[in-house]
Amino acid sequence: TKEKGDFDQVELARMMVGREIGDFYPPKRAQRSGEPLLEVKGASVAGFVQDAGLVVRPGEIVGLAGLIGSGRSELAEAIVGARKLSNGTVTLEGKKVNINSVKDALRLGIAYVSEDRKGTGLHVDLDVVANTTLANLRAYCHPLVSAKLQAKRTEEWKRDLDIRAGDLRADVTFLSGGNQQKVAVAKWLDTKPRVLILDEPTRGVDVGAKREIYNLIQRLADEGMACIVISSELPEIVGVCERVIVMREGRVMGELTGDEISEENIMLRAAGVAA
Amino acid sequence: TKEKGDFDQVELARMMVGREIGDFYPPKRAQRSGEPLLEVKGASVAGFVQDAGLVVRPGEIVGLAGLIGSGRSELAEAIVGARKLSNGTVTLEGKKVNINSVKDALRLGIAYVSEDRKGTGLHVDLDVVANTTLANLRAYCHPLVSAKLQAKRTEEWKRDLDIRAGDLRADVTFLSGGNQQKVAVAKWLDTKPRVLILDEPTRGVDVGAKREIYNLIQRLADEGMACIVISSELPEIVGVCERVIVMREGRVMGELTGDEISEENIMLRAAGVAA
Amino acid sequence: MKKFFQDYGVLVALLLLVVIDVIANGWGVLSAGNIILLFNQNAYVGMVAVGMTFVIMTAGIDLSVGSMVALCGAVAVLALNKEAGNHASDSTAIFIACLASLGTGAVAGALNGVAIAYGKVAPFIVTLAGLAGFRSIALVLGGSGEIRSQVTSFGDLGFGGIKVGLFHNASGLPITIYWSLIAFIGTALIASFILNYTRFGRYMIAVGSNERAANYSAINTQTVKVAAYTLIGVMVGLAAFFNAARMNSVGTGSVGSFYELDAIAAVVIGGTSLRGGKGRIWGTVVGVVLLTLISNMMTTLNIDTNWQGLVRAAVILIAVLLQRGSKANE
Amino acid sequence: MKKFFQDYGVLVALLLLVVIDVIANGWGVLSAGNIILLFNQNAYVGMVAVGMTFVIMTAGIDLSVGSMVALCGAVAVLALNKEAGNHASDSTAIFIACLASLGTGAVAGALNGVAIAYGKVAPFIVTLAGLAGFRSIALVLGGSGEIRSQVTSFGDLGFGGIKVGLFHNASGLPITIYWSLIAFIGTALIASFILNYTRFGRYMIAVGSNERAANYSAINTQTVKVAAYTLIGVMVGLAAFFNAARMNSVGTGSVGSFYELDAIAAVVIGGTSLRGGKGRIWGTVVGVVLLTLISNMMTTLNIDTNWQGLVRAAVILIAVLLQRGSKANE
Amino acid sequence: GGAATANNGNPQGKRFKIGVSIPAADHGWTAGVNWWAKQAKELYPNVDWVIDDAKSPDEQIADLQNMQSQGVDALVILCTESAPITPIAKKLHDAGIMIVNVDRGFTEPVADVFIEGDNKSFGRKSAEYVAERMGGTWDKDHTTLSGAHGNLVILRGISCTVDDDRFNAGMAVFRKNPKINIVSVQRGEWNRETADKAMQNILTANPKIDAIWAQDDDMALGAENALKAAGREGEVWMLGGAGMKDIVKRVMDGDKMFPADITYPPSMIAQGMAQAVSILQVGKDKALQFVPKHMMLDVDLITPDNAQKYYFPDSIY
Ligand SMILES: Nc1ncnc2c1ncn2[C@@H]1O[C@H](COP(=O)(O)OP(=O)(O)OP(=O)(O)O)[C@@H](O)[C@H]1O
Ligand SMILES: Nc1ncnc2c1ncn2[C@@H]1O[C@H](COP(=O)(O)OP(=O)(O)OP(=O)(O)O)[C@@H](O)[C@H]1O
Ligand SMILES: [Mg+2]
Ligand SMILES: [Mg+2]
Repeated sequence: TKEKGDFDQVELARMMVGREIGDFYPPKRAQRSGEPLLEVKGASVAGFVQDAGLVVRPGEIVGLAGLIGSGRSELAEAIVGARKLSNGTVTLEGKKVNINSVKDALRLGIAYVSEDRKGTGLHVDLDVVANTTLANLRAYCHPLVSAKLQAKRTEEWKRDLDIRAGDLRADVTFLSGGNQQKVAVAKWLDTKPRVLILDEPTRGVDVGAKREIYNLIQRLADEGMACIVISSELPEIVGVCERVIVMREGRVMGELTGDEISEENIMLRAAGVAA
Repeated sequence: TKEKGDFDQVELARMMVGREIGDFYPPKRAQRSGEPLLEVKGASVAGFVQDAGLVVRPGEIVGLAGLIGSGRSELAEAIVGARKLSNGTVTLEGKKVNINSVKDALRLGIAYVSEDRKGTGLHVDLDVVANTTLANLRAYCHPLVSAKLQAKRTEEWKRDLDIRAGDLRADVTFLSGGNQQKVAVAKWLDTKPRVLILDEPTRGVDVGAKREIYNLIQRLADEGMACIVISSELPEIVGVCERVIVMREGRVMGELTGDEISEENIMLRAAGVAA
Repeated sequence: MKKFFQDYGVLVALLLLVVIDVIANGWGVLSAGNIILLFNQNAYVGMVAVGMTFVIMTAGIDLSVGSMVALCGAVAVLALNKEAGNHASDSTAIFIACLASLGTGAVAGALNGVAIAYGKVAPFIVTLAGLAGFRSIALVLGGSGEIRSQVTSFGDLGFGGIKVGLFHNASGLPITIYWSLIAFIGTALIASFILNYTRFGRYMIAVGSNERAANYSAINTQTVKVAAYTLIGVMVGLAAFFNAARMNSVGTGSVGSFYELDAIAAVVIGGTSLRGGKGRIWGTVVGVVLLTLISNMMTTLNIDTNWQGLVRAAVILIAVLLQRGSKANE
Repeated sequence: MKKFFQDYGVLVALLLLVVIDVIANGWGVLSAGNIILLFNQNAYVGMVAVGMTFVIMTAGIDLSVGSMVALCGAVAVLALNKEAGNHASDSTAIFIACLASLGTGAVAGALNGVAIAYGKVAPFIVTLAGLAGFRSIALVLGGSGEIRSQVTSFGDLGFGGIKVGLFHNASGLPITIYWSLIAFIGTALIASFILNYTRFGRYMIAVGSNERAANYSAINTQTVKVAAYTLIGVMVGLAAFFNAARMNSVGTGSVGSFYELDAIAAVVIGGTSLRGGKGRIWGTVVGVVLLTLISNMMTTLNIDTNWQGLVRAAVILIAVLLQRGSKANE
Repeated sequence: GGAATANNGNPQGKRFKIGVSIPAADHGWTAGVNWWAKQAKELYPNVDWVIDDAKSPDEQIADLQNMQSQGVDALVILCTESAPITPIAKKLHDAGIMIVNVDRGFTEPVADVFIEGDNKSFGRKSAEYVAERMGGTWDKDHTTLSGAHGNLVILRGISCTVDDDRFNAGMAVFRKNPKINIVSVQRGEWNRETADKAMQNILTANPKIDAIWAQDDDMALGAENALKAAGREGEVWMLGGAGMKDIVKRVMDGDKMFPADITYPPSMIAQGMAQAVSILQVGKDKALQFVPKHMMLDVDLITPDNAQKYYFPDSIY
């Protein structure tokens, strides 16, 4: 498939060049209404986040924008139990939930794809199969781990997400950034989450893979998943999200929807100039 | 200086918003002519780089562009002896030099500020003073290490590069990304290099600090330093460099100067469409 | 080729040693009797080494196993004597002694595990303290000397086993596969099973490979670590039980000394990396056999046993150098 | 407050022990005689522990020091006897023995260092091999037994030193500060100096903190590591020399056993992290004194020495827990 | 100081302080020593005893120094190893402390009193018994034993004067019996585990072994374990030593593996302590004029005939 790859790249290059954002990013989606799936209120994380709140509805793509160090990752980590929430409540489908560990979050269907792939997102010394099936390993045990089932499901994810890995038994360290990211996403999709939080999903990812990831996010949302996208790249936030929450120094500075979503409006809030 | 900081951010936010690139990046410089300071010919790094070459003149800012994984970092690492050059020659001021270790490069006045600050660029568990003076530690020994001199020089670098660190004896892990980057740059400037290679100098760096780093690069070039900037951010390459070398899959695909330097032209070459 | 050595170098080394052994001592060394003897000898360290594979796989280490052998043995024999004193039948007393040994091992291991997982102290330090502490308790229990069993059949258990009528030793007697050897083999099989077919096995690998990432993957890393150290404790308890039976007593000051070094050496020779995240039980078993074979050969070749340490050092280094760069090693 | 404990917890612990000691045994324990005795006793492990601080600072470890003590001592006494046999004067023979001991230590340490730095094998494994290998050579040299010095004045050196006329011991004799203690203090001072005032000291810290980053900062990390292991070898050689003198012989099978554990324990108690990158010599010295004080107190308080290991384990764990989170520890 | 008082006798009935430094109970015999030391302590309530056991020469040196700093008047020392403890003993003696050396002797004559089992006799008597049982016969005036034959394994103890004396005396007997094939000499360090391991390896190398001179009952039990492990317990008999009650019982019961044993009582430490007390009470200078400097306890061969006499079921050893 070398030719196909080449063709894709040419097309992509032209797209980037022409800044045809409408083509590069998936078509803008309409804003959703309906009951919130996940609601966070008055969330604080000692030293990082103060009194932050957010809401996501099924099928919605919410952007979490802000400068580096504004506490977005910390908020997300606290939501999924990887960090201690010193204050605040998390409500899922209107019911207050207690999340004290990532396992709790997993059980409730909230998944977090970390920004630090090598450090917390993946086991780079383990193979693709092991990584893809790790979070949902329980599903492969009845009661013993079925390597066959693991391989089969991983193969499916590979096809579904177009993960370019020659050997699924090779360590993920040998994959490119984009494909590593896809493995990380597959790991969490495999847990069948209802809420998916993606932290810097295109950091260190190539243009081609970036676009695939944007398409994937949209597809997941279309299937009803509630998505939160944390990103420091403004065009990405603007291009992908239909609602944007802007943070600054651990606090939520404002929320933008529809036409309000622009790099300008985000930047002004991230810098603390407008609210 | 809280007010000043706030004001800067507002100004910056407006700049970014208005895409006043001319203001955000330092004014474009004229192309330099003259004898090359550093010349690399037919350089290969097993598995990463094939037959790549480049030239930098004193006072020049050369960009090294390309997709992630195109081998730019590896080429740079090979130039400074952190990696084995399996083939090719490095010429400094017309004389062929042998660089087998970072120490050799340091002696010849070639410095490399790595893209991976936590892994290879800095000792995040050591303090600012230790980091800043580490590469040039020899200069602080006559024959014993003078902590006083170290502190004094670090204080100077802090002022010069506007490193915002409360306590120079605090570990650099507590600094923001931008200030960490400044410490890494200070460490190498302290060795008084003639050639400075900056790999992804603004990765994980905030907008404010980004601009400071661009200004710094230009100032250094103006003082006669030969600078090579590796970056995956096209606007950065276009905004900062007066000559750009584009790599793709370990090979140099072309060189752009003057008005040729545009995101479009770089992208086409990085994708392998034009040469 | 390089990859082959990286993965199976330890087997090649074992084969080489066997060939040398055959050349030097004749085919007799390959007799069932000799082979079973070899395994019989290394069963105790073997069980400990299998457990060590687990903790090393989680990027940990356990230096306390030797002292734990003394502690478990001391508790076992004390329990045995107490039960026998209470007029329990021999087999009941022995059964309770076995439970006491395993239980003591489990508790001691769990203590290590808790200090490591929840106290967040480095495994090296915690188990260094265990090395001093467990031995100390054993010495106190034993009044600094040895504790003798008052149950003769306990001692017989140490030499009991399955008699293999087919094979005979040099004296023409049928070979016995000791219970301890059966326990070792059982331990190794169960360990392989845990490693390959249970979630716990996968979790240990994930924790050893990258603990933070494991945490972020909804794995309770603390539980996994406590379980790994508890498991090695149980295996140590088993080894201690059979060792005590074999001696029909426990020399609290000396028993188990250097087991930690032998076990770690076997694990490392077997190709498990001290960095964690990879491990193989069969490698450890081969490592144990290799080390025993060396000392066995040095005696049969009439080489001054003083040289043994040097040969052992060479084997450790060569094994690790051969396997360097393999997935399983650093 | 927390920070204070993190940084000076070990001093507080020492003070506490001293207070307990005074309460239990009276002010006499603070007599110059008793204090110097305390230091005199721990000089040997002390020198080794100072060297251990260096290798641990480079994120390494040296398990081979105990065996190295035996090897260096064996070579020293053999050299001594040979020289004496060649009719060299006693002082010449002793001088040559000293050089032999230091040289052997340097070579053995350098071997460890080369295997670690250039062979790229984990320090734990290399020095585990050293632990087996060096002891083996010592045993071969000693014919598995002890090597007795034929020079009486060598033995006198072991208890010779500077007589402090001001202070008297319980028997009314002037206190002697042994040469070995002077060597220990000298070693500690030199080590502090190296650590604080030389490039090599800074480089060790940089290598221990992040080896790759050190490499990228134009530091020859391999040289630094070989130097650190050579340095501990020299210190082991010094300790072995004085130890041999004090016993006027070398028991190749037993001498130095467990020095590695004592030394590592002292370093860890002293607040140096096994992770590398931070270290303090004064902490190690305090750690050594603390450990000696414990065993000293247990004797004077007439506590069964069997409890000693448990107390030691507790001290190690408490010290590390107190210092956890400090810059110097993990 | 105490030493000075001791030198002038004990007219005021001063309380003496006596240090007892012995090896840790790493095997049966030393456990017996520890037990007897505690027994003796109870017998002299008017003496301040400082008893400490040591696992290594290092530790023993430290213990001795600590005892000195506590101002002991006398020391009773059973060495962990001989040579390493000699210099410190010499130094303490020079400092005026009276020293009673028990069993493992110093390499220089630094003790005021040296009490030991007669190890040369131990070695000779053991070897003679072994040789006799291996078919050796005495000449007519019962001075030389010769003609013994067979394969013999010898286990040795910790390297020290005790072991050297026993071994050398034994070898002197065996040398006169060239047909005794000494197939292996290994150190069992006087403990069961080491002896067991050594014996396991000896067994693999030697298909035919007739007898084992195990020298010590703990080593004998270790060797027996190895024999059992190899399934070869039927073919060998052995001679241990020191008179462990279990072994004496087996001799008494006519166990084929243990046809005899030889005494070497750990109670000699108690004798050393008693000596030290009586010397101090009389006054060191006076007492040492008549107390023998060297006391040798003869050892007895235990056979099924006389075993009853040496069997003390209530003793620890
Ligand atoms: N003040 C600071 N102290 C320590 N680290 C900082 C600081 N500011 C930024 N960083 C570094 O920048 C990275 C991102 O910061 P952080 O996770 O707190 O913010 P964020 O809003 O989640 O940003 P991002 O979207 O980039 O993750 C961190 O990994 C951290 O190492
Ligand atoms: N094929 C690949 N194999 C392994 N790692 C890859 C590969 N492609 C990309 N990566 C990852 O992406 C990062 C950047 O790749 P690399 O350094 O080879 O290229 P580069 O041109 O220097 O890119 P950059 O400018 O981002 O440093 C590396 O750190 C590496 O982990
Ligand atoms: Mg973040
Ligand atoms: Mg790169």
